[in-house]
Amino acid sequence: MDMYLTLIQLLDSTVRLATPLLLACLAGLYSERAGIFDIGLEGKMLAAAFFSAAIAAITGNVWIGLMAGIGASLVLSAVHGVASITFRGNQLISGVAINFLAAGMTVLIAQAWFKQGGRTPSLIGNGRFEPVTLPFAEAMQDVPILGPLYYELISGHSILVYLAFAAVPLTWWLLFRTRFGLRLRAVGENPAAVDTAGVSVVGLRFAAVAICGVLCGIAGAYLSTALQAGFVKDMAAGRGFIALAALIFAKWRPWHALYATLLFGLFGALETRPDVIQTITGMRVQGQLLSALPYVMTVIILAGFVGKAIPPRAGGEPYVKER
Amino acid sequence: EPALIFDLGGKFDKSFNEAAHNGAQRWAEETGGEYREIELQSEAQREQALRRFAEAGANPIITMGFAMADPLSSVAPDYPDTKFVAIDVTWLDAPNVRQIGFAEHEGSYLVGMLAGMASESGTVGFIGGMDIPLIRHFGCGYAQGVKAANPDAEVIANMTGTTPAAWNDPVKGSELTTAQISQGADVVYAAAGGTGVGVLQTAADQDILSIGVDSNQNYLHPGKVLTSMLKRVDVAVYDALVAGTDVETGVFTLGLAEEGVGYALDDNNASLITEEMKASVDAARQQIIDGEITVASYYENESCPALDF
Amino acid sequence: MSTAPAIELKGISKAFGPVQANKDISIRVMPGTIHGIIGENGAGKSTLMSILYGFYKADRGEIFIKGQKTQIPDSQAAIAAGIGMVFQHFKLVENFTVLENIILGAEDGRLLTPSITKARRELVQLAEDYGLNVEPDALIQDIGVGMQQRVEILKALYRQADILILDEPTGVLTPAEADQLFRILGRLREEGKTIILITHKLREIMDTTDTVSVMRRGEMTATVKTSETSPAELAELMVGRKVLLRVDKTPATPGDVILDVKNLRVRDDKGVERLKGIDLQVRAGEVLGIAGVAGNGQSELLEVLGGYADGTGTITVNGQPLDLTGKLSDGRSRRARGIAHVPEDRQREGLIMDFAAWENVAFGYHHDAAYQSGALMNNAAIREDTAAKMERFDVRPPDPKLAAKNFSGGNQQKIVLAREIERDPELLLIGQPTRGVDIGAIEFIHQQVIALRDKGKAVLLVSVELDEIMALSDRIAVMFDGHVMGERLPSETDERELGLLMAGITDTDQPPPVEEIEANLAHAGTADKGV
Amino acid sequence: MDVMPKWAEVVLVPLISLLLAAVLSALVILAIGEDPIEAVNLMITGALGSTYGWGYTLYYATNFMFTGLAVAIAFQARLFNIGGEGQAALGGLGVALVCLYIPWPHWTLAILGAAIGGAVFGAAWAAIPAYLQAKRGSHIVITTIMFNFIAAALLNYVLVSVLRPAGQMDPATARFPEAVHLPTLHDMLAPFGIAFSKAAPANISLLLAVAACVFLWFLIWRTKLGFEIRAFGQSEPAAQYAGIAPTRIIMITLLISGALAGMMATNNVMGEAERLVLNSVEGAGFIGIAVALMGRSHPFGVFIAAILFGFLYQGGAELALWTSIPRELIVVIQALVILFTGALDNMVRMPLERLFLMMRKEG
Ligand SMILES: Nc1ncnc2c1ncn2[C@@H]1O[C@H](COP(=O)(O)OP(=O)(O)OP(=O)(O)O)[C@@H](O)[C@H]1O
Ligand SMILES: Nc1ncnc2c1ncn2[C@@H]1O[C@H](COP(=O)(O)OP(=O)(O)OP(=O)(O)O)[C@@H](O)[C@H]1O
Ligand SMILES: [Mg+2]
Ligand SMILES: [Mg+2]
Repeated sequence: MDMYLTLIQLLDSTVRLATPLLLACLAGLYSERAGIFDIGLEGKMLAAAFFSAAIAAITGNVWIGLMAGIGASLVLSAVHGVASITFRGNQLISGVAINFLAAGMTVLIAQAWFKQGGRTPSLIGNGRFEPVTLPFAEAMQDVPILGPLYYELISGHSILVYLAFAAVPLTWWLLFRTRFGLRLRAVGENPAAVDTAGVSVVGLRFAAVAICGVLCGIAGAYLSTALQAGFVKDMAAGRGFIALAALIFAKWRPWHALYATLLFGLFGALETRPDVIQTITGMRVQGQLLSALPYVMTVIILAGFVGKAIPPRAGGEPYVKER
Repeated sequence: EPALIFDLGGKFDKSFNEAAHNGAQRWAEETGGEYREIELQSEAQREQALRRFAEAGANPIITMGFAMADPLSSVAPDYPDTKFVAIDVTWLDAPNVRQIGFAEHEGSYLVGMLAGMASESGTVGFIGGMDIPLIRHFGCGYAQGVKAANPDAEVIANMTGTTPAAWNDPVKGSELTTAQISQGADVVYAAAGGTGVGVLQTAADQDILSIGVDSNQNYLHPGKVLTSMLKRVDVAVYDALVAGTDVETGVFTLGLAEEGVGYALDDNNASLITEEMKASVDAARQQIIDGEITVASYYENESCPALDF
Repeated sequence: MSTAPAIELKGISKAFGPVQANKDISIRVMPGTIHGIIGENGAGKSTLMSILYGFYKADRGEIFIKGQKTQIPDSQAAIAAGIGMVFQHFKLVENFTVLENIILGAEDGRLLTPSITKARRELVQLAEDYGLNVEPDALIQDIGVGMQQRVEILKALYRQADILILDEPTGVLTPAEADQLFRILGRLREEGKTIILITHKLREIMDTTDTVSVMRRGEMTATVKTSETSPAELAELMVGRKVLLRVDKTPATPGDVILDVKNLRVRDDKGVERLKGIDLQVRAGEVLGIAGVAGNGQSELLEVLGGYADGTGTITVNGQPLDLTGKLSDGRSRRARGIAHVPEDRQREGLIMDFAAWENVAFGYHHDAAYQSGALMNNAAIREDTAAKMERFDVRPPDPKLAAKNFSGGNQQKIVLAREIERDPELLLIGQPTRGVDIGAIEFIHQQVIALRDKGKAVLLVSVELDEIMALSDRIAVMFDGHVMGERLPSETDERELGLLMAGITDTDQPPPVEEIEANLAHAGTADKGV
Repeated sequence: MDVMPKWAEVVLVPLISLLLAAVLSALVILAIGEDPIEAVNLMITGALGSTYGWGYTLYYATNFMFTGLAVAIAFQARLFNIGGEGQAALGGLGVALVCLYIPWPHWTLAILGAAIGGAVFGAAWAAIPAYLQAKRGSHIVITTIMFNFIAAALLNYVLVSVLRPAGQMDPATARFPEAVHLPTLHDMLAPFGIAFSKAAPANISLLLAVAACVFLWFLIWRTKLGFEIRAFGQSEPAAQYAGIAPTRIIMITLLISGALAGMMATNNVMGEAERLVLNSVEGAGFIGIAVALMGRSHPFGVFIAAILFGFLYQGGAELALWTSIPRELIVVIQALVILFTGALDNMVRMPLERLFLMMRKEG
């Protein structure tokens, strides 16, 4: 086989698989950097996947669908915020509840609206995000080496993929170069410091949770309206949890989040290409072992190369000044 | 009043359970009859649902999926006056159970032949859902059909995963399809429940052919779905409902001869199936019925002559 | 009166659930003065100041700033009214730089870079004006508490505060650092700023304040001019009885060597050598005081002796060597050898704040046979034992079931002391025994330490309070940069000499110029990573 | 110095929270065009109205007790074990091997053997994440998530390719021999003249689960080990000061946690299915997290929460059986119960506290 082209294809698949993880991982990053743990990423993605597909199906416009997806995710974020910020509830429990809520509600509403067994109708035309062909991609297609790289790997993804990748430097800039970022990071480390500096802890945390909602919304919309053409129940398929793992892996840093999710994406891509693994290792990988491979690799890398991950110090604890 | 127990996938899985649902609906519409139904949520509910329906006097009780065999073997003897219809079960020793198996490998063989003939690249794909023997059974028949049509053809097979999530992960289905396409596949057969939705979608998007499963899925992407391997669960359920309490018990295997399995041909794929293709597939079908061709069953051999898992 | 008071509080009340922390408190503070507030632990001082700073909201009462009635619903409002506060427990973001902490909440514009540039410039100015030197780019977690406190003060000044509240600012400072702080406060007063100072140290009140208020059990019991009162009177106002302000003790009668430390070396987890060959001896019936600026190896010394840091060298107790690494180098084995340990940070190490008092009394000694019945722990026995210990140590309230976090600092310390001293150990390691503790409790704690010594036990005392070292020790060793700089007898030395030794200067007869001393001290300060 | 009397905290708060969850669930049921009163009725009679209903409720509750305790003990040491799912799956393998390959003369011995087998396998599956956490600082949350997936793959392999009897299509082991059949509540209560439904799967492992609750209570609150686990969970520096070795506590706690999750298999694998099927845990490991959180990591709290979830499962099954309400409604109701009792409890507590404070001031 053409090794170079195979590599490009593998990386192309990596990018697609990594994108929803990356968006969810960045979503979690904002929330957890502000001190609000969020294991409800999965549920928010799922809700967004459903509402964006449903509204896109009804209106025939994927952008309206995207907005609806973001809106649904924001509603769940608001629930999480009210529970864990306003009422200082347990953030883990709230996250678990949101996952259940999304899993049940999406199917319930889908059934009520479309009567297709918890699915949305297939999206067609403007109802989904089409791949974007970057300038000169067609022209460059036949240039050796660079051509395939640009045409296959860089060009030809949905706009949401470029958005996700752009979100990485943007997040970095926002967190480390703006006033908002400074305060956001501070509130996750020591909310009392923020409070006594005259800034609202509650306001900041709600802002972070809202950004988290927006990003999860995009992640969900990407699943159902860009990668797929419609919603299928439980289609988040555990990606929210993998994103959470990636977040810890990345030690809550934006660029590392990119690397971590790309790594998970690569493992996922490799899983679809046992032929490549066979060529590289010279061994045929047995089916179930192949399924376990991404997870085994993660554990090995984690144990071997990644040091202790220290979460934001005030993470998971509600901010209480009086009891 | 009859009852229908869907397997864990739920009645709208776009394939197996949905076929049963369609059959029952057809019966209800035609006869105006009513039936009870439940979508199982957990293993422990299998026996529970059986007993509850039996106790409430439901008759016959139709169950979906091989996993009902075990609970049936303990419940059926307790209700000798109730008739049970077990789809995908053929090995129980129970006088009041109608056991219906399907020769999925034979149907898959036919669609495999079509794939082999339709493929221009000589490479075709198979995407299974969760890695269980039943799915290997599908894949094995398919691979044999491909090789029969084109001995030089290559069959790439992937399973989606090892957890139940593998039935509902269209994103991964898509990615597997893309991976198979990059290995040269230009026809893919999906036997993967909700994951198959992603397979068919991606195949259509990338302009290759796909093959649906269980129900006729040709309409999902007209002109892009080569055919669907039909497993006439709907007919089996419909027939059982029509027969009602008089349903005949015993073990029945529905193969090509009984029209229990087959391939779908309709307006949506008419342009894809040439006369020659149709002729040779129909010939093979007859030969299988006549016993001139035997399609090896993964179930019987625990391995497949045409494909490694 | 011509000028309006800078601050006037009228009838402030505040309850935390059932606890009435402030009852109908009124107070006036005149501009350009330093006003002290003293009171026992839990008297309500911090609460009152937190209300003034908008951190808590009062249930009742009015606040007037410069004669204007002012609502202070949050800290934003307090800052706007020109109030700055340095909390007892600093409110700093540990992994931010000094600069970032200073601008947090007071940034100019949405982007950081311009704010930081501007803040850096202003910081230089402030540092010059008030002698507040800090390293703008150091991380808070890497600088000493003294420096951290300067950051807190700078935070307030950067926000243009002209009313500054300091809650127990010297609790964690060395004498030199404290002196420097008071110099700064003096300069601020000259500038016309108003300062409220909460402290447990009467000497600081007497030396620096213009007026002083006394609080007891949530009420303001007296406000007097400092020049018209005396420490003894203040102590009595505070505690409600006469307090001995000096430790009463007889000369020591040292016996055999109990603890013998030879060439002890310790590295921290970053691989930096923190103890560089220590030799020490403590005899039965004597208190060896270790003086030194925090962060010069005292903590590591206690940790190795207490069994939770590894080291090299030899340590013998009663002639038997101690394991310095491996399985038998842990707190449990040390206790089995008769070593008791009152750690420097009672809230972090000495106590489990959410455990009840009785659980804390068993903590570390939970393997004790007297606390077991069969395979289970005999909780009733522990509670009984705790009640008895609390009684003997006058812990208030004497309720074994109350969680540690609900006791005041002084009483928390008494619980730790009761647990360790009542074991009748051969050797007591005791670090910062009276940090943040009110004078009533200090008196008691000192008496207990001396009583143990008089029973013929060895005591190794680590304290940054020179007063305490001088008052309790029979011998004083001074540590600097992981070395013992020298040993002195309290009767033959003074604070000046000790201070020089603490700055790493052995030639105490001909001390080098002040700049060199300060440079040394600054070095010592940065070596410390938070106490 | 509590504001509210203990009974209000323990009874009133959860009760009002549950009520709120019920009201919201009723609204959802109304919205999908069904009758909420009848639905509730159906759930209550279905789950608690007969010994049959109780039999299922308690069967599910048994599963949740084991997984809930597993999460709870780890929480006591501030470790978040998300791996209950995988550990219970491996426990199932342990139980299956013990039941299939050892010729047990009687179930009394078999259940002990199976409990040990399940516990050992579950603990073994927790051991690697535990070791990595203790020694390498690998985050327990990630490693246990990964180990859930790896467990699924491993079980798939074992059931499809190793333990599946020849000729059986079902990816499951053979049926366990009759000798290891566990007595159900029907069998157990019959000698006392109590008629209990024969059909329900609740079995003697319920007693094992209750015993585990009691055992864990003693362990946590009455033993040195429990004392050390709690101390470590509250403050690692303090634990080190007291001579409590973190590595040891992390390892022991997670091994106990994994063992408890693994013992769940005595109920679902040995007691109910009497063979090991694919995906036998069915998410009980994740429900265990909710159960532990709602039970405030206290064994008795876990006991109550497990029964509540057992009720929701069985009530939901009845609902699905007799109405056309989609099964996902049950998931929504569970979500609301978790949300209101577990995360929004302060919404109820705060006004109550104010009320009690007022009453105290007046009284
Ligand atoms: N956040 C809080 N929540 C509940 N009660 C509190 C809180 N802070 C203080 N209290 C209570 O208020 C009372 C006054 O506490 P405060 O901190 O004001 O005392 P203090 O005078 O500063 O004591 P110390 O000298 O020890 O610093 C204490 O008895 C305490 O029980
Ligand atoms: N959140 C709280 N809840 C209940 N009581 C509290 C709380 N915060 C402080 N307290 C109590 O307030 C009193 C004073 O608290 P503070 O934090 O000032 O401790 P402290 O006595 O000054 O000890 P230290 O000076 O050593 O920090 C103590 O009784 C303490 O237990
Ligand atoms: Mg205070
Ligand atoms: Mg204090």
